[in-house]
Amino acid sequence: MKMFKKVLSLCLVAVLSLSVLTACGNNDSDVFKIGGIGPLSGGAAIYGIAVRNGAQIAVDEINAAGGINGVQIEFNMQDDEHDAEKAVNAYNSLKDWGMQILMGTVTSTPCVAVGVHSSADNLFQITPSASSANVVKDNDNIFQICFNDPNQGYGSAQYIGQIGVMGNDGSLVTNVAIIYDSSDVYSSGLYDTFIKEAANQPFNIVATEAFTESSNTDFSVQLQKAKDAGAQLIFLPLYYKEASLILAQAAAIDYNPVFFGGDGLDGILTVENFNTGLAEGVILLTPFIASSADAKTQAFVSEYERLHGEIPNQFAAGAYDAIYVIKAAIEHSGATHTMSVSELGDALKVAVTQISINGLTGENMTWLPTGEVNKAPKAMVIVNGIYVEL
Amino acid sequence: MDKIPKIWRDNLITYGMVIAIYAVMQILISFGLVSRLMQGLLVPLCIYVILAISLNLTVGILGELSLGHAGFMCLGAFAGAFFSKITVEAITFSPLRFFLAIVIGAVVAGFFGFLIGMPVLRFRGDYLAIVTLAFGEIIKNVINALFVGLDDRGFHFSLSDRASLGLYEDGEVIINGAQGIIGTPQDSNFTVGIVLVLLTLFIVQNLIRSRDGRAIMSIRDNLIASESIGIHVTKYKLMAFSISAALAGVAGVLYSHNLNNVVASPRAFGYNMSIMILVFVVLGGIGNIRGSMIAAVVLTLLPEMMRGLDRYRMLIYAIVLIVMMLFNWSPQILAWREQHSIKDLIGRVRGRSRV
Amino acid sequence: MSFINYVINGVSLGSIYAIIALGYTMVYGIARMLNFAHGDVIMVGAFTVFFGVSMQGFNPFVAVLLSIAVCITLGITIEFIAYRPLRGAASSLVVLITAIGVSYFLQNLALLIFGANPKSFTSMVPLNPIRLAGGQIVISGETIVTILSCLIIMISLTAFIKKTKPGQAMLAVSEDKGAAQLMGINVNGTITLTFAIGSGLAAVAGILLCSAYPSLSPYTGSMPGIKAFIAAVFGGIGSIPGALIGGILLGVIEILGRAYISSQLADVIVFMVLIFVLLVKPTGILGRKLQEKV
Amino acid sequence: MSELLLTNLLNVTNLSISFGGLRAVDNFDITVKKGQLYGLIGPNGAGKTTVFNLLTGVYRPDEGKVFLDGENITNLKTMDINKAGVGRTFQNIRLFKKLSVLDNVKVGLHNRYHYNTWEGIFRLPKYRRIEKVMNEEAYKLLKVFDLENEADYLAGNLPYGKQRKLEIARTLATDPKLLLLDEPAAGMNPNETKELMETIRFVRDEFEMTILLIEHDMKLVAGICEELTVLNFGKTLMSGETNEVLNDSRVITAYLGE
Repeated sequence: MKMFKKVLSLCLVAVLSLSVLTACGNNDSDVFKIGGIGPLSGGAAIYGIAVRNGAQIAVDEINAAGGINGVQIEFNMQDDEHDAEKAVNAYNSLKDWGMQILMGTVTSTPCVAVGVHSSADNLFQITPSASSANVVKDNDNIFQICFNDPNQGYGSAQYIGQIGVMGNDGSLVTNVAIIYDSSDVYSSGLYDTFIKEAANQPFNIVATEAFTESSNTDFSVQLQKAKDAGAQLIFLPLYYKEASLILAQAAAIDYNPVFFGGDGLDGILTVENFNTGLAEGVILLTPFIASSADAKTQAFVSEYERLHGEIPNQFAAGAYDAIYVIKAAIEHSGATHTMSVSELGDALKVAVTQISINGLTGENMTWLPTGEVNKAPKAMVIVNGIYVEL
Repeated sequence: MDKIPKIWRDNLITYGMVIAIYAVMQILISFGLVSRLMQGLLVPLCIYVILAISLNLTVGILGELSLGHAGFMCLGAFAGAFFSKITVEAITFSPLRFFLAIVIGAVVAGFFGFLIGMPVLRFRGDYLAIVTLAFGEIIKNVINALFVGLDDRGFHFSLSDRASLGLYEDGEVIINGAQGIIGTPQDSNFTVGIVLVLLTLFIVQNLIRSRDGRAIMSIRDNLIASESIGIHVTKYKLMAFSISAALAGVAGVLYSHNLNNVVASPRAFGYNMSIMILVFVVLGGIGNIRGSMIAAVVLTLLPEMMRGLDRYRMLIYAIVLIVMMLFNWSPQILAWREQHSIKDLIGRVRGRSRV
Repeated sequence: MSFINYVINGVSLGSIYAIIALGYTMVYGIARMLNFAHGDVIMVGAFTVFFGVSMQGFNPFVAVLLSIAVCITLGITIEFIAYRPLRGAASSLVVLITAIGVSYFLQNLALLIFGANPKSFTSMVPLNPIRLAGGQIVISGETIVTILSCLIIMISLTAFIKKTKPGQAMLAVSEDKGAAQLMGINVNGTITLTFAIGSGLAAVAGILLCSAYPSLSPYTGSMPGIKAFIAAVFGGIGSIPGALIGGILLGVIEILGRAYISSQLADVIVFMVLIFVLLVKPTGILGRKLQEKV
Repeated sequence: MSELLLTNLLNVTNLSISFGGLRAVDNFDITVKKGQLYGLIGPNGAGKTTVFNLLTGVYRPDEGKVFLDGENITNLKTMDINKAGVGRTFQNIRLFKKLSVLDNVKVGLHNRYHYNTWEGIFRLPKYRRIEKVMNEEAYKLLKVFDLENEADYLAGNLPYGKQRKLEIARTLATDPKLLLLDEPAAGMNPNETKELMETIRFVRDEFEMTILLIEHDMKLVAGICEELTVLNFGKTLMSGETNEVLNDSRVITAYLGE
């Protein structure tokens, strides 16, 4: 035991001294250092990896075209395991690397935790997908590419109530059920505002069923209840991983309602080997259409497919846009890579509210000083395995 | 009688180690030699060290297995954060508020340790493991479904959703289910962390060397004999378990005041975290307080230091963990090591081989 | 009608837990260790079939056999490298921790090889669903196959242990390793055989799990693994019929709890019932009472 | 001495217990007088250790009463029976192996010297005072058993004979009125046994202890016990003066028929 303790102590000393030595100072290199944070391991790794891949494509394109104002970008994405504490570690590690701008974090809880530090550093931060309203609350340096959760929940209820959805029984939907992940920030965030707004809308919520992260494979009960309550539409404020299971299980009990979701549902068609027939008629409010005829989208999708062998989802597209927003903001403000983090932050957070971007996830995107994005939501319906704008 | 001071000396080495690391880090920080990552890790390190010491009290000293330690940490984190959140305007002197938060976190976690300990400590071995795991998951899941709001009429509770709180428009949701508590004051810092580590060490080490501690260890070594000489086994089991839970609660308060939001996520408070704390204890040598502290530090730093390995990081971490376990515990490897280190053959009790 | 559907779904889910729990319980009975990596062997089994059928276009039957072979090899390898050196270690906790390490290893290896994006698993069950009561009750082919395979596996395992020589050796090793050794039983060989069988079962469980719930990711096995572990304890760990009963009960309680009490707190209910059962019967439903000799 | 012998310390009547239909102890009666050295003998499996387990509350008797010094201790918990004044050792030695020899004895002193948890953790004056007294007391006991030089050894590292002695010392630390020794000479060589006999006698005299012991070694039994009870298949075969019992034909048959 003693010897082991010695070995362990040596490890400790080694690790400590290593960590002390890695301290490094200002950015004296001749690139823009953009950091990224998101889950690259653990259950949420799908989203983080998509963001890394999407951002990297943008970075490579920009660098190949000569960089930003002639300055190359260096991109470094760190793992946060979808955990607040690890995200702060990742942030600090990126700061040591010399990060000047942060693209991230991918998920909300870590983003809120990191936000305190980035705002103390006055570091410009733009997240492709952390959609909680708390992400941009109480700070002026953080901006979102995605719609925030309240907007999505509100928008969904508005859409179903005002524009109306035709049920698969041929009549206008009046009975709505909700299945949501009560242990997830995104899902419960959408759910909260959806039911709040639903009270003002001309449809009834006939069933509200939750599930949690530790029981996210079997949805037979939730579906049975929705079916028994006569729901013509099921609102799914979820990510597509669970949604793909819900679709399959609904089909197995011969239940055929309209499924309606937020941007988290985007990606469902990219699930490898997924029977896209199950997703026929699914409506989702998403900003990104992989099958769009738009040339930019086509180029992005084919490059992503070439590199990673799968169709990108909106996480990847959001990250791609985020990098281009950073580029546009730098160009607009005339900021340089030699500026300090705080100077860059000051310049970019003003610039970003003055620009308008045509990205993969929205036309004419603009930003409010609060950090929220302003873009037109798009409702898509899946027909023959592709998105069709409603 | 001459051996007693040696135990004291051994304890002093542990305290000294902690203080020395604190002093060295502070000096290095003042010269700007410490990386930002390392500075950010100082509080988490204190948290995990406290957790390792506190679980060692249950596993190493009392001799009972617990796979629900993160549940107590979770209780402490939420109790403390809840308190700070509602008093952030009433108590503006933050050290006092944080002190009270720590006390409250410890008391709440300790109280639940006591409540849960009563039925649970009747089990032994693997059954105790599964029952503590179950309680840990229950705590996490209930807090995940818990909504607490505050408006002019007072507090509102719900276990279903935010809307069912029936808050007034100006009401504030304090615990928002899966979204947890947002906006806790960031009162934790390295100095407070080190003080709490020292306090935890002080409590545990002195407890071990007291009348109650001997009773607790006698239960570990031989429950039947312990009863036969009049030891109140249930009382001492509960005492050790509750103190251990309370200390985990302290770590939880430190955790929730290090970040500005706390969420009862599986990553932070699930059974995986409980197991991680158990890994510290086992790797450091069950019952060996200093060893578990070192293991906590090494295993917390390791994945951070391996960030450069990118996507191979967690894979290599897993391999390192397995190899360390084999190296430290395999009878064959231990025998081999013994052959190469004669000193260890002496079976004399020195303070160091006892604790 | 809904109630009947719930029970059917509960039994179906429970049968999968039961098959996983059988693997847990066998390994526990013989090696006295909680093999936390068992859930991840399940994931490997499912990935092998996915790789075979969906990526390489193998015949499903061949892919299933391949998957079983892969898992058996994996189980034996894990036992040899990570667990056997720790046999006789000073604390039984040690091997538990190592099993966690193995679990992390398998998850992260799968993440590296297959990526994080979930895969949709093609069901290996060619049966069509049965519709009763005018389509109000639907029993899927997967449900039928799962329940049947669960029963077949349990019966053949029981027969194997009762009737065959290696089975008797397993029984002897589980009773008393030392005595078994003295009687000339190859203890290490028996434990290896147990791991082989347990891992083969894990492959079957993985295929059935992913056929019923067709989403596959590196973390697919971990939650069902934990649930099955609970099921094994529920039924009395070490007992083969106990694993079956525990698994099915757990599935039914989980589904009914979700349906009639709270969908947010379904797991809390499961855990509460577990604790209650253990308080009444400390070694599980079919567990044997152990008393220390004074 | 003589006045001590007049009063009964342990009074057991009609003690019985069954395990799954098997009557392990059947109508067991015994009376042990203060200061007596009493032997409980019988072939293997006769139920001797079960009697000890019944007396110390490890098992609950189906029937029967146990009185210690006039106090009914029949259904008390093990810990309370110890507090009432019954100390025991075990056939398979049960020491606190990872505690030091000294601490083993100090655990025995647990219920005799008190300070509370906080006084212990914060090392208040009372802690220092009481610990000092406990150390002195423990060393006194260790000296009796010639263990004072091993005080800082791990109990598990002691040689077998010394472990037996330590177990007795630990039990004596609880200040019992009655000491139950379960095969104290098991595994000892003749020299050690002889030494042990002297120790037991010394304990009886020095601590004015009443001792009930289970033993197989007839030399030891004959050498120190004043009275004996013979148990066979859970039933009392006979009781009486040592010489008388050992020469009884029924006892001889019981042993030879073993």
